[in-house]
Amino acid sequence: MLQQLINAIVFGSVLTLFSLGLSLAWGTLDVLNLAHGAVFVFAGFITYELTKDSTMSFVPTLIVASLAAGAVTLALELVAFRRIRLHFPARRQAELSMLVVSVGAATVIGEVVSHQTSEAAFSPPASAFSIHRYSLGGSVGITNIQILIVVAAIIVAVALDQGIRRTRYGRAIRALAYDPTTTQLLGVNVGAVAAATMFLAGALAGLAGVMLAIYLGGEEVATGQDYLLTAFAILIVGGVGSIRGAIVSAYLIALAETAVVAYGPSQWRDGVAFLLILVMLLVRPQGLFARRRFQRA
Amino acid sequence: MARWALAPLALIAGLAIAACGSSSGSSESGGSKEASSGTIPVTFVADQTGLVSYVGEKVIAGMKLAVEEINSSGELGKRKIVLSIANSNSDTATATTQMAAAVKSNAVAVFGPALSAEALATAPLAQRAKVVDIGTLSEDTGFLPIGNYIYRLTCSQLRYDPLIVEHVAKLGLKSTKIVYASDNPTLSEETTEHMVPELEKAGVKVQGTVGVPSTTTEFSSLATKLESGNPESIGLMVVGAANPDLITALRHSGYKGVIWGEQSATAGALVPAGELANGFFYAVDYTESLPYESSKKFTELFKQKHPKEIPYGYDANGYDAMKAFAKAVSLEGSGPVTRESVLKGMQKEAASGGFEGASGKTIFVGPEHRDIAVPGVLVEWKDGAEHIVKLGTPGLEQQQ
Amino acid sequence: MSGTDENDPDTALQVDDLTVRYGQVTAVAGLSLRVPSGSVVAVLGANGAGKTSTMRALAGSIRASIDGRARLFGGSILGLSAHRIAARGMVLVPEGRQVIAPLTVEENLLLGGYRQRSRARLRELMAECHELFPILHERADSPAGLLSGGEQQMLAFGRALMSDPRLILMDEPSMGLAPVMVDRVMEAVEALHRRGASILMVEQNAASALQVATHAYVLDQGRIVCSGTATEVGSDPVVAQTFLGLREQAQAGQAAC
Amino acid sequence: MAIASISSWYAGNETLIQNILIYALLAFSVQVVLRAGVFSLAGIGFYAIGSYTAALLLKKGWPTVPSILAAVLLCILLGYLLALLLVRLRDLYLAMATVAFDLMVGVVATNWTGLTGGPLGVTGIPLVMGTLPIFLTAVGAMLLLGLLQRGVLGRSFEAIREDEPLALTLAIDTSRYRHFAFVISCVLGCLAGAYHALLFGTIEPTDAGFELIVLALSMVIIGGFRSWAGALLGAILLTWLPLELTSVGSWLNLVYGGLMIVLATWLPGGLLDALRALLRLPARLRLLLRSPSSLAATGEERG
Repeated sequence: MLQQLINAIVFGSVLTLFSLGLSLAWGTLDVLNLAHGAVFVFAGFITYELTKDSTMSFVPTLIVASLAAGAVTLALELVAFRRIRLHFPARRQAELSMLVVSVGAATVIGEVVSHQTSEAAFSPPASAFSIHRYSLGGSVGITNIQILIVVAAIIVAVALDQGIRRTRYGRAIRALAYDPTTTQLLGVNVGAVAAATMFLAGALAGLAGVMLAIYLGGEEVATGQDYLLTAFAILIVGGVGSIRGAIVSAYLIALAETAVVAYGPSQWRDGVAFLLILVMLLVRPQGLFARRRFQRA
Repeated sequence: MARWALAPLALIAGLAIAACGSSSGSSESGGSKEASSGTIPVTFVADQTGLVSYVGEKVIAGMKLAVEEINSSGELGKRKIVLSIANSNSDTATATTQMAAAVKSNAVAVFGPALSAEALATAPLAQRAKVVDIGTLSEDTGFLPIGNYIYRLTCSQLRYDPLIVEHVAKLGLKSTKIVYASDNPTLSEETTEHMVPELEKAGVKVQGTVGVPSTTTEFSSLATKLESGNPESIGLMVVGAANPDLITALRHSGYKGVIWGEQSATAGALVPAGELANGFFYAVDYTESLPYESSKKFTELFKQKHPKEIPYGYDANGYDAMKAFAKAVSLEGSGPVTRESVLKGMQKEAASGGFEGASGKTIFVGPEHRDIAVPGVLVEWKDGAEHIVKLGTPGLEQQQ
Repeated sequence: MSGTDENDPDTALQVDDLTVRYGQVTAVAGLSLRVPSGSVVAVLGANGAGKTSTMRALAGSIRASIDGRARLFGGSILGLSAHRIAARGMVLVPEGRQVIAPLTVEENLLLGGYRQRSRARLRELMAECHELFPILHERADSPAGLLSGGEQQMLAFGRALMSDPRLILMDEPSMGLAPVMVDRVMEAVEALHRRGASILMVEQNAASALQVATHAYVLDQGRIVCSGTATEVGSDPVVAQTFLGLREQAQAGQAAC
Repeated sequence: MAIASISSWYAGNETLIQNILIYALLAFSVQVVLRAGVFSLAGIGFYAIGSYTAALLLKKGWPTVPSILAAVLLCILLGYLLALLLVRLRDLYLAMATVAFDLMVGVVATNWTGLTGGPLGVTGIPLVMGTLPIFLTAVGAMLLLGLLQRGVLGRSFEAIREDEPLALTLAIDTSRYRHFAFVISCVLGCLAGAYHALLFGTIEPTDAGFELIVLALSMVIIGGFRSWAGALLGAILLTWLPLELTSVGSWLNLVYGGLMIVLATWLPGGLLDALRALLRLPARLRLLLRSPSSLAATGEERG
């Protein structure tokens, strides 16, 4: 029981790391980035490439791979999303186009990775990060990578939440989400803020990807898609664009899935996320944690 | 005039025009195709991309290796096999389209795709066109009954259950739990219908089976669940990255018992788990160190062609499927090769006791002798390579 | 280009021959106007006269084809993106106020001071804002969307002030407000003026606008039909009839078209 | 002679044509809602429901036509119920909800072993379907979609997509139109699934998964979502391309992915728009020769 609780917290942390970037992009820029999962796997792939032959140590690898993931997402923003935002004034058309671009990008990134890895699962060698398990009495225990994931998730979640709430850039992001035109009139370079946001979103996916690459036995291209679908449930339950909502619902969903796997019919695990999406959208479409909604002018 | 009504009509007209245009190039369709001047055209509808592309690419490599060997050895006289690859994209509709194009072409035989849905949907097309279809990985029980032109060369887990059960019992393991991919047709049926009763019969207590969707990657909660009750062994009937992921999760959560699995752990799937996967055993068609002469020959050929890679079962399957075909052709003499002659050749080959392939002595089993069976081998994974534990014998499983 | 080359220190904004077209529709046709430094210039005109298009074109916040020239303190601004124009010291208080509703009043103000890198300066400006518009201090922590229309207009002014502008453009500041609030808004405009900013304001409510303006232009169908000091324009009989005294009728006439 | 060559060409390409027609129906099911501004991908879930219903009834001994009709009726009912539930949702939220619905159908199909055969799916379905009924259905769907694109109904859809509040003020009962488009989409998806199952004799839960959602969306976007002709073009291309792109081999999906990025960014009207522009080119050139300035007028970008 205690062990399962630990498992759920670790899994929730993984989901938090993964879904925050997605929430950021959707909440502020209306980009439902289906390439987020592919970018996440891409970071794992970079980790694998950096560590498999050389002896690059963990921290530089983490930084390089996260930056690479951020760069890929930034490239997507600069090549496609920005153009779409400027040229398709109808918001609905822009959203659809950006969604489609991200589907295409997911395919492209996935194909490149699977070619480079000969379609097989990949993982950094054990030497990249040696995993130890600490016993907490009885059969209960936790490994160092699990601790690292939980700590990283807490740091990232708090930093992002506070950053969005309290900093100049955070205010610009929130204003941009509500009304880009006025935001720009106030002297905010919305193109730069959007680019920075997408870079951050990608880098967060990258951070999650590196940690997971080490934590899991092996990643493959499909791994990203699985997390993506769960992350959608997290955004819907938490309320799109709400950082706190995303964090809380990541742990809730982790708890729910862990409970189903541990004590219920585990083959229905995938159903948990999909069912939550449906139920939430029907009962409370704005999500659990959405604050007062203001009609956009 | 409503212009919108014209559009569908224009489409029909367009189809008709296209029909006239493209018909000139294609050859006559019908059951008795004949290859022109010494070439033997065959088509492999392969999963080059998509879900099982990791399998498809390897089968293709093995098949190409066999074609090169057969064409250069003069095994078929002056006649040369010409292999076309058609990508099924691991998708039923694309697979059927490709298969339809293949049976329409002058191919004298076709090789079918791996996913069971693809295999089941494409086989009737081959059967109707009366062209021999050698399925490469399809384990579905409904596959062979589709018709007398349908063959398969498949590393079937069913065939290897006895090897694994016997080894689990031999190691003195008293109990086991099995986790299986609940959305994989073959593995879920395999686990509940065959593995569990056979293990029980061999005196191994099956403490439980757990199904998980094959999309799962984070297994810590499942590992905790599996460990409870301290089973002496845990069996993994899962595909792809789930193998190394489960091994990693189990070992990191402190499980010390034996972990065994099935053939999808081959082809380097365990590499990501590193040394945590040491001691993991499973059964396959082929492994690099098989002692048979024909296996050594394949291994050598493969190494020459791909010096940096390790040959695995999927490569061997592709090679063997092509070898089976070539043997059938050679048994029908040196005349022109037709679809009919390929079928006759296959039947003769089945009656004459099969052939020697990458996996060793290979025979035709099943009620109509259309199930091509290799001896198989039980291997243990250790330090990044498969090591032979026990050699199998062809046709080990119960006759279907 | 370091921008504001002060070739004519008396002119805050010089617009020549501004034309704005949306596809085939010309919204502004060859408009020229001048905002002298330290003045309040009112552009008057009925609905559809091209006022908002002019403002948005000057602020760089429009997707349309724009021709002509506009020089802000001597530096050309047409064609620059909105945030660059804002960086040069000109800020637009947009039509309908456009406060960022989910952000608090204080956050809206801070957003107005987005380009102020110095925290000390930001605090000074904030204090100034609170002094000019005490309501913004009282309601600092409530979401801007919950303010009344008049309060939102104060917030929009305060937000503009936070950027420490040299020129403020105002697009219909009195629109949709109760008459008593209109007076308050005009007082606020005067207060901003006294503080030292030049102001270019477009208004339908000509009577109120002329009370605070120093100069005025009258715009009709995208063209300037009359210009001069506020007193001159206010006393022009044609203007008085068409745009001031008989404004309601003019509107009614247009609606009937 | 022409007839003989058509029939021989047809005989050789029957499977290709069948697949194109089935995918066209699926693409229509996505296009019809997208065009009305309803971002629903529920058609793929109904593809699964339709294929299972028709296949299971047929295996129970029902005749062909009643099996398909029953599947359609079930889909109309379920589609209407789903529309009632989901009609409040807009845009990405609706897309998300319908994707969740599709995947949920897959999860249920995998795990409700007693009814659906579980992961093994349904095999050995009698092969009772021919090309003609599918062809006629597809043509019927094109006529229907053509009708929906014209006249009052078409303009209403357009209005709902472009500006729903405005459409409301024009006294267009937007929710009724949204419902209508949604149910049509479900039925088209259902028919595609049912035909597929009966044509190829096998259905597995994975047949209507995330990949099919992406494929259907790709067809509509690559072809062009504003018209059924675009969806058809997409279906033809994506079914036929793998046959032609054998040299691309394992890079096939990379080509698709790249194409989607390029089209969605630079050509939101899809290849159909490009094709139309190409067809207009001679006329425009003539215009250019006569009066160069008049071209600018037609060159305005559409909003």
